[in-house]
Amino acid sequence: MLIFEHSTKGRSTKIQAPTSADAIKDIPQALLRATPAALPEVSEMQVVRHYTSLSQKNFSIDTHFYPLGSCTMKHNPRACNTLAMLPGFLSRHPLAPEQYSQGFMACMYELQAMLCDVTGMAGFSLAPMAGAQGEFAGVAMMRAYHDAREDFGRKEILVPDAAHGTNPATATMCGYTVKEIPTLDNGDVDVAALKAAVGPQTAGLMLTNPSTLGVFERNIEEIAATIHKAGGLLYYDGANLNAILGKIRPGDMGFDVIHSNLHKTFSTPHGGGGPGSGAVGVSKRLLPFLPLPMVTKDNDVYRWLTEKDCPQSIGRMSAFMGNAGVLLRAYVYMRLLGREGMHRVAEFATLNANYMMAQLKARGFEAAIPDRHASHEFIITLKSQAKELHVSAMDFAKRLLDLGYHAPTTYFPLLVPECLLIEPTESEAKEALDGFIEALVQIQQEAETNPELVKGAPYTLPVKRLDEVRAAKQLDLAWGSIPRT
Amino acid sequence: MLIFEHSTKGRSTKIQAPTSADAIKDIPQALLRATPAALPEVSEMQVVRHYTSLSQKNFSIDTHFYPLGSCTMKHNPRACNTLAMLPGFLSRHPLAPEQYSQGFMACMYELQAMLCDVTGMAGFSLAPMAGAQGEFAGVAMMRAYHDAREDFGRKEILVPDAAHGTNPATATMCGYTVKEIPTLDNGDVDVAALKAAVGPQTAGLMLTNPSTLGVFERNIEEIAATIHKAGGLLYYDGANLNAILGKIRPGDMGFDVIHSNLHKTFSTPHGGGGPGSGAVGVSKRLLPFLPLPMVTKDNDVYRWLTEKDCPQSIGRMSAFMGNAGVLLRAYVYMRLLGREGMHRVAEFATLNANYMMAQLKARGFEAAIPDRHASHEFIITLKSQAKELHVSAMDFAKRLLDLGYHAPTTYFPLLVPECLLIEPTESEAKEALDGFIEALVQIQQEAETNPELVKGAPYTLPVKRLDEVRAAKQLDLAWGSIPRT
Amino acid sequence: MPFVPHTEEEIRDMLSIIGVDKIDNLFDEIPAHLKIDGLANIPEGMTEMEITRLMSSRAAADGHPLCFMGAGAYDHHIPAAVWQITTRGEFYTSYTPYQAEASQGTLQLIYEYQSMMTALTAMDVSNASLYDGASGLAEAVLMAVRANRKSKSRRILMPRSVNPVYQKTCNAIVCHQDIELVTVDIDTSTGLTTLDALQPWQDDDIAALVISQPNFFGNLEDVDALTNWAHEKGALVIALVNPLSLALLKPPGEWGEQGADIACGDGQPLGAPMSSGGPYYGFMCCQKQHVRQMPGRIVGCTLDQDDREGFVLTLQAREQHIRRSKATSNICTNQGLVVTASTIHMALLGPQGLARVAASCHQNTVSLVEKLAAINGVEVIFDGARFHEAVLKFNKPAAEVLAALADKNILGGYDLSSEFPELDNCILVCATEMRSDDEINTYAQALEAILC
Amino acid sequence: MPFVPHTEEEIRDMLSIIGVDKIDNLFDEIPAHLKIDGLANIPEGMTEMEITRLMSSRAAADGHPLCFMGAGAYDHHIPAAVWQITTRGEFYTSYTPYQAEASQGTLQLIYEYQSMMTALTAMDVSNASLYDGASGLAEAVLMAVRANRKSKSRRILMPRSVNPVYQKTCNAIVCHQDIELVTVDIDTSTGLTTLDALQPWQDDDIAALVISQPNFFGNLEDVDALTNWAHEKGALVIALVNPLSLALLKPPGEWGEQGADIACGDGQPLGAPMSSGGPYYGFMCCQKQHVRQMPGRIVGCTLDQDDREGFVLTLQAREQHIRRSKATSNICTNQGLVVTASTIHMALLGPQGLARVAASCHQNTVSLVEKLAAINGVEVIFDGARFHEAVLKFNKPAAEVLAALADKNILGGYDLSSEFPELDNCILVCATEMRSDDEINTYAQALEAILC
Ligand SMILES: Cc1ncc(COP(=O)(O)O)c(C=O)c1O
Ligand SMILES: Cc1ncc(COP(=O)(O)O)c(C=O)c1O
Repeated sequence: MLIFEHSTKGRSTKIQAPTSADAIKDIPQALLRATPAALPEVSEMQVVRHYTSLSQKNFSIDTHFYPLGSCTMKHNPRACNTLAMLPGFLSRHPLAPEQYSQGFMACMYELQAMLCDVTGMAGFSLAPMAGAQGEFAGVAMMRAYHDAREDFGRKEILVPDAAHGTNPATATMCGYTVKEIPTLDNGDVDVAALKAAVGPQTAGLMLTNPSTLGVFERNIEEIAATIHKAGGLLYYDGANLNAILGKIRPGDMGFDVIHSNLHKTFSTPHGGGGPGSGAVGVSKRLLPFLPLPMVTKDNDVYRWLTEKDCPQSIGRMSAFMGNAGVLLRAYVYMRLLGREGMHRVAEFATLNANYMMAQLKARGFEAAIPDRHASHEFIITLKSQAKELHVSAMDFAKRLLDLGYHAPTTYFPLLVPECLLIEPTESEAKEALDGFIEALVQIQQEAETNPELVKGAPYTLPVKRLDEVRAAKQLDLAWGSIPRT
Repeated sequence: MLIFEHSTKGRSTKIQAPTSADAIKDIPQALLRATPAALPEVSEMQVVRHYTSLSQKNFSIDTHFYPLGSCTMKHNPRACNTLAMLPGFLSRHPLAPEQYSQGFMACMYELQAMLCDVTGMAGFSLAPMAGAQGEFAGVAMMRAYHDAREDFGRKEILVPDAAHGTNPATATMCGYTVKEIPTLDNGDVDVAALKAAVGPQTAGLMLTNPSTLGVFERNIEEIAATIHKAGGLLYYDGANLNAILGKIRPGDMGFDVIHSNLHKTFSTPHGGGGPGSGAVGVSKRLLPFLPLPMVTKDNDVYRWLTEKDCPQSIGRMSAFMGNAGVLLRAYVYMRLLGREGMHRVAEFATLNANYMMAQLKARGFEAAIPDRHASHEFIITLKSQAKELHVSAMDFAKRLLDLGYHAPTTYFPLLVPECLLIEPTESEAKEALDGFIEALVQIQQEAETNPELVKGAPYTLPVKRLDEVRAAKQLDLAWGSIPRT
Repeated sequence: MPFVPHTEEEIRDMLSIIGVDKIDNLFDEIPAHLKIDGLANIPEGMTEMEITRLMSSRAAADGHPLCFMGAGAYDHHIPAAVWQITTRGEFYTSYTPYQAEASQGTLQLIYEYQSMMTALTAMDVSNASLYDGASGLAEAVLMAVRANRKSKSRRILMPRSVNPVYQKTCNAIVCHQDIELVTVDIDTSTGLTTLDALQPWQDDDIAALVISQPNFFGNLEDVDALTNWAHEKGALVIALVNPLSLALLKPPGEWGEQGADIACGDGQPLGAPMSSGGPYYGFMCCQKQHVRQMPGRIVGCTLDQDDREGFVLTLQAREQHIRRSKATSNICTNQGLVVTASTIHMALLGPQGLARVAASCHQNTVSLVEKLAAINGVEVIFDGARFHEAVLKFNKPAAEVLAALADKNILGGYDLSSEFPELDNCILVCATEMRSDDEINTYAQALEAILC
Repeated sequence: MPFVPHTEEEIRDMLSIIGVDKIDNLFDEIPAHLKIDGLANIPEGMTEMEITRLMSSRAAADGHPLCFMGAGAYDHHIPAAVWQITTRGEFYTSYTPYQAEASQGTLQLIYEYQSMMTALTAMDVSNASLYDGASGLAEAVLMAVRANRKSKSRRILMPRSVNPVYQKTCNAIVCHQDIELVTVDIDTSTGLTTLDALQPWQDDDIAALVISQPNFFGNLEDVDALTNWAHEKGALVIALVNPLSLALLKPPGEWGEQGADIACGDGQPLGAPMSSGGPYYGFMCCQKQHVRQMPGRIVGCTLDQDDREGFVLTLQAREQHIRRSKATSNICTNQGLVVTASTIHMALLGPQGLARVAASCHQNTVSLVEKLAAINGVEVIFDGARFHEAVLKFNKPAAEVLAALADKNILGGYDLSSEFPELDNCILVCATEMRSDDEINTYAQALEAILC
């Protein structure tokens, strides 16, 4: 039932709004609303009950193993939430003068510094509000760099075919055309093809390392040298930073720009779709272009850097300073981990992934890149199951839900057929990994003996398999927009 | 799975305790623990996941209609929780000097005053920590009153047979013997029997009004006069105060002592079993005996009343001041309701109960007291179903769970066979009442056509019907205490 | 180890299954000379107790100045239930609902959100959120350029009465795609965008006109006239609105003859705390015919195999993970959790409640303006209809006055002089429903003391 | 209407079904002259915004004095997860688990709690909680009198080293049942209960001896000797313990040859905020043979119809709702929610974590005592082994010193002089794991300034 179906005309919960308000007399009728908005009229108890019950219809990290590859669904420590929601932080107006902001700004300043440190970059801005916006800021800085040097001929961004969709989409938003670079079977970028593609038209390359195939790009130095030699810049998509935290730094690999998905590596909750943060870092030569605002410290007083301080900045990504509450959560998480904790993240995320891959291979599953160590994630391909049993990766995914596991990422990266991209993260205990492995083994047996069972899954959730085609054809995007049956 | 089954030796979540602590050298070995306590060793994520999932196995007001008679399961406004848990209140040491306590004490002082007002009593103490402890304090005050007058011969407390079990149990704890007074079929106390029972040995009468049968005791004035004439005192069990809030006051009915279950009438959450508050109020002549501490106000400064101020007090019920956090919640609730809200509680609780009773009677159910108006609750008896269909009130209750409704109170009061005591409360919307009525009608039809279905319920919960007899026979009260199969 | 549950024994077992001796061997593909040995400059880890102490003292250090500042972030009451439910683990720690059957909670909630937003704006469809109001305006501009098939132009008319930071953000985002934001001047006596000011573009090909209601100064634009003007010349209308105001004001879907084409704005007033500027969310609604040009996720209602209703992400072919370089936008992660809060907030307030909040904000601001304007040296410079914000002019530099107020623990308002040189000595004030009469008097007294 | 969802139309419909004209008619059995017309003295209702403002200012008004006070309530760190999960609606707003199948969450949790408490205390069984430590001690005394079949006496030996408010509360509750609490003196040099002090009752029939470990002064009693002494003469042993201390100290089940018979105390140190004194909870454990004399609810593990494990309230025949005037106690509602918090707290800390917390409290107190004792005019008067609390003697009246400290925002400790005249000028201090070295130094400096 929808909240609208609980609504009764005239019902209200009085305590949430001023009890009475005089009619508005100083606004002409023509500018006023004629009829009240058709919002639900329900009691506080109905609201609490409805949304509490709705919440129970979600899988989440707090309730399920959630090995969604490329998404780093790790434990979200509860302290991060509590401390970011301290009344003093919640009630701070974004434009409050600096004298009322030193506590908050101290956190932001230190967060900038810690991010520089873990990535090996010279400066960081916390402005971007998600990975994709970080990419935008990063590529916009690359463009600003070339433009500042009056190097206007660079119209192309190179992107490996394994890249996340946000990479090419971002390049377009920044006015570039995209050229795809193929990936070899062993998971490395095809350096020969890269070399062939690179040229004076190359603004730069966007790369994830380890890649979305879950392996470390071994030729990174050669790739960096190739791009740099051609006058291009190197962009690091930080979605996979969890794999290398404290082990190797993008700056040291030669990257000029990086965004970090704080909602992945630094464990701010994903909230059913966001908010996140795509903080961006740059090497020294790109410093002037970082987006605003940033925090600096003069004589022990924190102050905002603005257009006056940074005339070459690419500008602002939001009305204020990005997702401040998310940044506070990431800050708390990093302080909890500390120096000793950072590299353990990469180590145990990698240990968990390699353990699962080894076990699954031993149980007969086919790894996409079988002969290399996995990074913090790895891919199995179910192409033989699809061919021989007509049971697809999607069917496996749906059946996993029945068995109490969120499915891994399916059908990404696009170049591996019938793939499951599995990322356990460091915070899962061995039992959870073992349970998931047994579940996959069980589904494999079901697929062999009773494929219809798997193809009909799920059975135990609030709904059975949903008709996505119908959704796109018979668009029903709002209550009341089309008559219900 | 139990949390112990998630435990692995050596696993820990470091961030919750000081990272290291030197070995204790100044305590002799003989006084120290030899082996660590066998508590679970689990990660923070496992804890969060385990208890989040456990919580989902509960029915609650926030998820279900919960018409548990005599328990007043109404909406628990979330603001009460938030405001009682403000850091300033949580961190206040109970023995903090009054200079650091004026904010908290103001709330307590005003709560005492509001409770006097709604009950018509001369003074209130917030010390008792639940209804039963309030009863204890109340009856102890009655005894202290008689003792202070050197009226030592009163050894007996009268209790109607419909009374809650805490009433006779309390009388015993206070050193009294209990005499039961029968109830008439019309729900009123048998005044003739009462008159026969009363005498110089009578310390007092404990009464709930409206009674646990869900009707108003019409002869209350005669009863009060009878007890008072015999030199006894009248105790009001306030569990049913929700029925009369703002309509009639126990003090005006002639009661000398009252406890109020703040966790019922004033909507502090029941927390899966508590905590509650059984604040006690008294008429003028019992004022000296109120339990400690209480708050008073001298020259606009709040201060604690202690043994020095109240030498005749029955003393303390707890180490500090009772369930302070519960009291804050009740205070917030009362301020939200305010003058205009109080009597509406009784009115709409009563409207809902009478509406349900009327509908259920119309659908063929037998009300225990069919010819009178219900108070805020009412009873249906399923004795004919039990006799003719062999389907008991317990079977109906279990089947209700399957249909998404918490069962009403069953088999209480003891004098109505196969009873369901139904209390909808004022905060439920008509749809919820109608849904519940339809569910009972459906079960009645099932009982007629397929009684085994009802007798086997529930089917849709985490477990099927549990074997209570086995639980009491093969006691298993702690993990590891008996070997598991 | 914080958040790493492995015991020594488990580590040994796992390594032996993998067939390596130590964890470090798993990193052997990384060039050795690039490997680092930990992160020495990161401070030592803290316990939860220690970080709690640190953050509590920092939060407390920022004080609680009395807030009369709006300018895009508003100090509203948020019912306690909103964030208690929103931060339930099942909402808080789930990912984007890629597996629909295991995410019906989030999906249904977003569908309800979309329904509420279309009800508030009187538009046909809503997306599931963008980052914030400012970046959302940029997306609206990009969308308008795509959606306006009649126009070949990439020019957008952007009145100066639009929040200046929104203008900057918008420009930073759209500037790479040859889009031109053409500035339209403010009428200095009314603080409005007038038809006169639009006259210069009467005969030009324009993709869209942005209309902010209320505008940045709190003034109410003649939205019907502006909308009709744009539509008559084939330009689309992008409505930039405060969603709370829509409980009282004419919704964009009803502006002019045909209604606005796109409505966007910041959702903060509907349940997001001010929180230093975020997370808030950008909402976006549009007319049905433009839905395939809309950026961001959209949830649709469909049926399952048993013909039961259920909810899924739909129209994904517009998005980056399918369409890649040809997507409507690069947006992926959005502001889901804030949308969750906002949906619960709207359900708790209801249409009447929201209208009373809006009216009460407006009345408080009226009362504030009256009291301040009575002080010597304070002048109200625009006097048309407005909603809950107003521009005041002092007889002294605004920065000086605001600093003096700040020293008295009062955030007196937003200094307009740097962005609007013609509004020298001017500030923008706002008193939401949270400001009591006492607080308004405190402000008036403090200001009087400073100016006189 | 706050929390009443009825619309006018619904009210009319419902009244017509009932067959009355107006709601007031439903109250027609109440004698008219007793009816009141509302409650004029109750203040007008507030909106949530208004009460939020009021409560926030009151909470803030009470400040955050630096706490060196223990005496039964301790300032411990509580992980954020504890109360976030505890206040989830499903735990927070459910009733006592009367319908077991619909309450497996609460029931399993209580079973886990019982298991943790038996692990901590090394006793056989635990109940589901009593109100608090003080009233729980009273229940333990009543239980001991019932359970000690060998003794005909209703006399309990109560050392003066037991928390004096516990003694008072205990007396207020047991006094009506002819039970006598016989005071046992403290050894003034060690602050302990000695065998010598017990000598007078060597040959008397005594139902039970109460042993507090640590005792009220923080001193560690010779629990083995005391337990053996009691058992040898047929008295039961009631152990009154701080549950956190049991992560380090010998558990009651291992005291002396046979272990204590009943263990009780206050659960506050395990996850309950100080919160002005409550809600906390009283825990109670006992040896198997006494379980049927134990008051309070108990959860047991059983099977369902499919032989799956599940949990139910059991042994209810001891309780008031069945046994009525013959019940083991009148207790009904207990402190379930705090037990929920406590269970989560213990799971998060684990055995090592709790031991580190306990050790750290102890070390901080040792360090505090060292620093304070170095000040002229301060003396440590008991010097045996102790746990995390200590008695200090000043060269001035304690009340005066504490008041001066309070003026410097320090809660310096508990004034012992009113309850223990022989401990004139003495206070009881405690520094939990929450007190930093800086804070301890702040105390020392403040005290030095006051005394010198
Ligand atoms: C490899 C990769 N790059 C970029 C992104 C985009 O990040 P966001 O969703 O925060 O915009 C993601 C996240 O899904 C990703 O996995
Ligand atoms: C009529 C009646 N009296 C007394 C009580 C006891 O109150 P408590 O459970 O708060 O001890 C109850 C509650 O169950 C009750 O319903």
